[in-house]
Amino acid sequence: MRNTKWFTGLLVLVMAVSLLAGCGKAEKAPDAASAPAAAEGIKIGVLYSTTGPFSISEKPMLNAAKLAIDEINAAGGVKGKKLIPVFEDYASDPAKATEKIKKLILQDKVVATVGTNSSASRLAVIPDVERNKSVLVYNTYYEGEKPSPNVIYTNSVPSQQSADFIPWIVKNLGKKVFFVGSDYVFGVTSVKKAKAMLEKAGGQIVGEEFVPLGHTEFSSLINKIKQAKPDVIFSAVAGDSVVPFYKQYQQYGLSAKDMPICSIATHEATVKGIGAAAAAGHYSSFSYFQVVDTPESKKFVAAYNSKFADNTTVTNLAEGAYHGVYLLAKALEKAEKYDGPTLISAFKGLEVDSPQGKIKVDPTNNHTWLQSRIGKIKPDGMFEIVYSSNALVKPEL
Amino acid sequence: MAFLELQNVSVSFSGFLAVDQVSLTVDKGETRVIIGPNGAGKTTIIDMITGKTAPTSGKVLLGGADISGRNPHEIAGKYKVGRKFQGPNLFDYLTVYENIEVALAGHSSILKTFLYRKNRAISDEIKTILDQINLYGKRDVVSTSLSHGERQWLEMGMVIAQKPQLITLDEPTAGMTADETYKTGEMIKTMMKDKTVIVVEHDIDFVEQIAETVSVLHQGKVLAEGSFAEVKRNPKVVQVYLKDDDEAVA
Amino acid sequence: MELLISQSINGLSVSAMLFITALGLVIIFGLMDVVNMAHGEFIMIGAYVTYFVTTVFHAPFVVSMLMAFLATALLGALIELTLIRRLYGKVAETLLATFALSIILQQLVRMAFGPEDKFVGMPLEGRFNVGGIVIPHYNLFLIFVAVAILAVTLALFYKTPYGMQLRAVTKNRSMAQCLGVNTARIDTLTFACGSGLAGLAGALIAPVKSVMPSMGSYYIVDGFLTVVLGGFASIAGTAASSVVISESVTVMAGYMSEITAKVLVFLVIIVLIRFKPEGLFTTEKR
Amino acid sequence: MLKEVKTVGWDKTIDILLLLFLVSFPLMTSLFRVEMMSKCIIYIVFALSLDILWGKAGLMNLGQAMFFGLGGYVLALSYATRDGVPAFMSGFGVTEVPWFMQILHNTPVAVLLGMLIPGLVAGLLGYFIFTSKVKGVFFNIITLSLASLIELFFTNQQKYTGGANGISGLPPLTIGEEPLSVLEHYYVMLAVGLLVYLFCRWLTNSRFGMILRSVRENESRLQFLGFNPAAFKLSIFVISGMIAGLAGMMYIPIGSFVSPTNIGVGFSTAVLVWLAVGGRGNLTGAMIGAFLVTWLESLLSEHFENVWLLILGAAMLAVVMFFPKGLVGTLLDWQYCRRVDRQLGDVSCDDGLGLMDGELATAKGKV
Repeated sequence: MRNTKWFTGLLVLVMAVSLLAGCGKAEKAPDAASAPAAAEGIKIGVLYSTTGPFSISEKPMLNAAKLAIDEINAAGGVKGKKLIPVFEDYASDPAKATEKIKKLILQDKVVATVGTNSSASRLAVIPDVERNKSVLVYNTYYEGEKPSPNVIYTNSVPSQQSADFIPWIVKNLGKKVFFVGSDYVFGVTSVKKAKAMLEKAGGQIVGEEFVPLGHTEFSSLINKIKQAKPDVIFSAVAGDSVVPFYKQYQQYGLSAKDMPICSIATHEATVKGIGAAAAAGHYSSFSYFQVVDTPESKKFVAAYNSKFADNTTVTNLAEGAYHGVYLLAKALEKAEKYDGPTLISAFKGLEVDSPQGKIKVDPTNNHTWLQSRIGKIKPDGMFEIVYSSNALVKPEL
Repeated sequence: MAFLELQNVSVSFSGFLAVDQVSLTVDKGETRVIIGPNGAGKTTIIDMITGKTAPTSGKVLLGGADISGRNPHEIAGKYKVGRKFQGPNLFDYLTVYENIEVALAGHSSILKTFLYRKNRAISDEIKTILDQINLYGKRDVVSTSLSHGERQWLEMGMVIAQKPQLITLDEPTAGMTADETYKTGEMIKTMMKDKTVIVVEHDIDFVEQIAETVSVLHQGKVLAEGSFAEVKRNPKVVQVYLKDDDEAVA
Repeated sequence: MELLISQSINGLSVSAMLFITALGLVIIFGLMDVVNMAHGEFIMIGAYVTYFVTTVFHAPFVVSMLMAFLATALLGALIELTLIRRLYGKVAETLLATFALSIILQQLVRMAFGPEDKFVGMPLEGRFNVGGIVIPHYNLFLIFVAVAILAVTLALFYKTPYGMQLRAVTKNRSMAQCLGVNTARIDTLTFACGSGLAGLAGALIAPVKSVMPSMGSYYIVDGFLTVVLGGFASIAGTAASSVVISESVTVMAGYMSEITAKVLVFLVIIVLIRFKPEGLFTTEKR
Repeated sequence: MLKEVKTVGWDKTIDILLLLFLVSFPLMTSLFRVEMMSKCIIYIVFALSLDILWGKAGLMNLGQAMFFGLGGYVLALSYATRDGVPAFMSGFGVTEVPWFMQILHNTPVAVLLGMLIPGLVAGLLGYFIFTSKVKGVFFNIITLSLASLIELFFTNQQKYTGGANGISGLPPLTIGEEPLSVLEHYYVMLAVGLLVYLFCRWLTNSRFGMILRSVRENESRLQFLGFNPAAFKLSIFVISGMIAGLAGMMYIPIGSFVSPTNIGVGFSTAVLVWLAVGGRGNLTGAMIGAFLVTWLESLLSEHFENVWLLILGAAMLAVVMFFPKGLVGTLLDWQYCRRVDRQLGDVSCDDGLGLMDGELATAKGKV
């Protein structure tokens, strides 16, 4: 009986406090909102998951964005004002991402948001970005479909990843190509576009298979590949499936020497998980690899590794977030007002020197002209760049 | 006239013959007590009558209808057989009042539970039952806070609320004090005066208090049948009880 | 035809893996009525132990199997003693507590070791090639280990005093207590054993699957499917249902989407349960 | 109602306070928080749908989100396919909106189906489970597996569901041509929520509700009183599924988005957590739980990077361990015990009493 009373007292207290916390927070909100937006700084939203499964790609992106923001602020900020990042974690749940983007735009009054990684979360937040005439800077390679006028896409679309890759494959590795992809928009669209390019390049499609997202059992797929006897596998397998795919590819006796995998989604971090032995000899195509030999790249990798000791790896995605923030800073520098349409138009034609080299935003389609590189995985787990476009590749949707 | 009739029923559980070719006839309005040592098959017979167990062979007839193997809810609802379990079997976190209210006859289909409105007649009925089982004062207490004896009474009240034509009571006095046992006997006599009642019991004094006819079961078979006085004198019965179960006579 | 044959052979090693990942779940669920939502996280921790033992400390794989078992068994015992112990008999509460635990464990590992995949090498490289059908040695090893685990657990449950006490406790807890069985110790041991098996499963799948904080979520659902088909507390039933599920899904997946195959298998299970509620392969009743 | 039945309990007071709070909430905060609260109201409806099932009838459905998701997808597809083939379909070679989606173009039909389809799924599943001898924990495992499979299935059938990306950019509610404002949306949701609440209160206070509680407490005993427990379980499962479907549809204009995360295990577990925290079996606990947890989650994740999830996990663990009946449940139990103690000195009312989540005080505080 005494116990119960004690508990109840505590309980009432807890409830009261939480309710007050809720209301208090809520009541405070209008003040924050009505305060003149960013008197001493410019608020930008940074929306990445540090919890849940998406954090595998988004933690490095968050780190890179933080790094870029710190560098920009250390160099004096934008027009003398510091960038004030507002970090939000959407816990790998697209439904929560819609809530967080609203919070950033409506509550924190950010001028733009850098973030999201998977198509699911990007597509989830876009309607709110559009409705509120805000700006999203999206830094991941994606399928290049349904672009939004309120989004700046700073990483590659399939045409950029495959435009040079496919002809190179036909020329150097073989004509008969087996296509595999994760069964979602990115995988399916990338494969569709790559197939068209292959036919143009004179190659031959010997098979096509899609595996469910998150799939980890590849014995059936490998069986089908073997029966088709291709020269090369073109892979748009993404996410959690990448590591098991390569591991089992080797386990079932397929080797990079006879039948290399040419991927548009396998980067340095996944290679670590696959293990250099199983990964060596396969190819990937990205605009950026850690080994890219520019002063910006060296500085970026060194700064990243010294600043973040959280077992994350610099990849094309991290570089995308890094140059995405730089592009945003430049656009903020150029724009007179920070409303959505003005800011979006400030992006058009912008150029920055990024770790991957000089890149520029297309004046018409909100996408970015990027480098195109093909890397071969070395036995030490790093990439060796075997092809470089040496010119910017146009983003074609 | 036979109201309940068991015709050569047997029940076997994976080879073990719990009830063996038992035939039993109970007349309307009769109070029949079934006694017998542990494992004699008494509870299994109740199980069969109430539908918990289907007979492996043989038939159970109630008012001429064959009810063997029917669902418990059908037997309880359509054929109006009430059952009090061995050891109180109640709705634990419902109040005393609610336990009786749930049991009320005639409101057991889903549609009827929606149409049900509590009126004066119903609440009077519940009050009457609660008075009879001496629990009106505790009507708003959860059944778990009752004493063991009170819980047994509450279940008897539920059986009454069911308005059954046949009542089966499985050891209604188990675990009761002598005083409570006596009160229970009086309750059965008054509350179930005009009903057909089958009681399974161990307590010989209690049996004497309520019994009209007694059937003795032993190893799944009917050993003897008759008035309490007759059965008590039957040498076979005495032998069985002496041999198998000392505590039962005590 | 060749596809069919090689799919069925693949199905065997998939079955072995499913059996290994599901067994710990079945033991804890079937014997203790605890729906262990953190089972996947125990698998994950086993895989991380393997990563540290083999990749960081370069010890042999067999050592890592042992270490993974012991480490997760210890963790399981600890959790049983501090949390589960207070919640026996409350299905909802244990479920929620283990769910909370899974959140905590996953995020702790993520914060401590980073979100990215860890590498665990393949301990057995070679493979047999029989008429165009490739069978990796490691798959045979998996099948062998699965059979060994099956034999050992069966022996443990049916031939040892511990197993006898355990079965006594599951059948009638209070009676077992009266007869002097230390039920608390049996509970702890059983939970530890189930957790240890999860850890072992983690070690065994680490070389062929991802090793990362959220990896556990991929195994728990198939585990529960296996339980549904195989029945409570039935170790042999778990083995049989692992084979049935994996074989049918793998073979069908040669011809249709694996998920459609899985959904079909599950619907069949639901309909079957209507007629055989104790699970398909249970012969003895609890 | 009869004179002897005095329904007093703090739950009713809390309900009224909550309603007052929700009605006046937009006056004291920003539009963003109002929108968040709209979502919160939907979650409250969703929590109610599980409470009448789990709290009242004792059926712990580990896959409640499948009904929510089904409702959501029905309405989402209804909107998404109205102006021809949407991009997520045409991307996979679908050139014509299939007939079963064309039916949905009539909004009332869609809304009806958004409740009927979850109800039908619940009915079929319930038929197979409840009429068999499947017991207790098995029900949990089957629903859990089913929820995860449905999640996989919806992710897989991207031709019709948009796959992992779901269906986004769904329109807000409109009156004529004008879309409703955030505030108008809020009050529409509040009104629907209030209706659902009143329906649930009526349902659980009826004799049907009392029988459900009896099913929970002692299903086999109920059979011997002439009730068919399977029929009751089946009906409440269907009703619960339909309400969850309704909640799923309410979510569409607010979230403007539906994806497999709305239909799977994660969301199903979330609603269990709300009920566990608030206390199940009395509707108030479900509502307070949904409210508290969603707000706590948002506020914590705004303030603590990384560790917020740990804090949330630990808080959940603490509630389960120390307040197994949930916050409201513990409160109501205490209140009931105090009253019984005062009026009937001889009734012992300590922790050992083990009331079900303040159920008693809720249903009949009539001592």
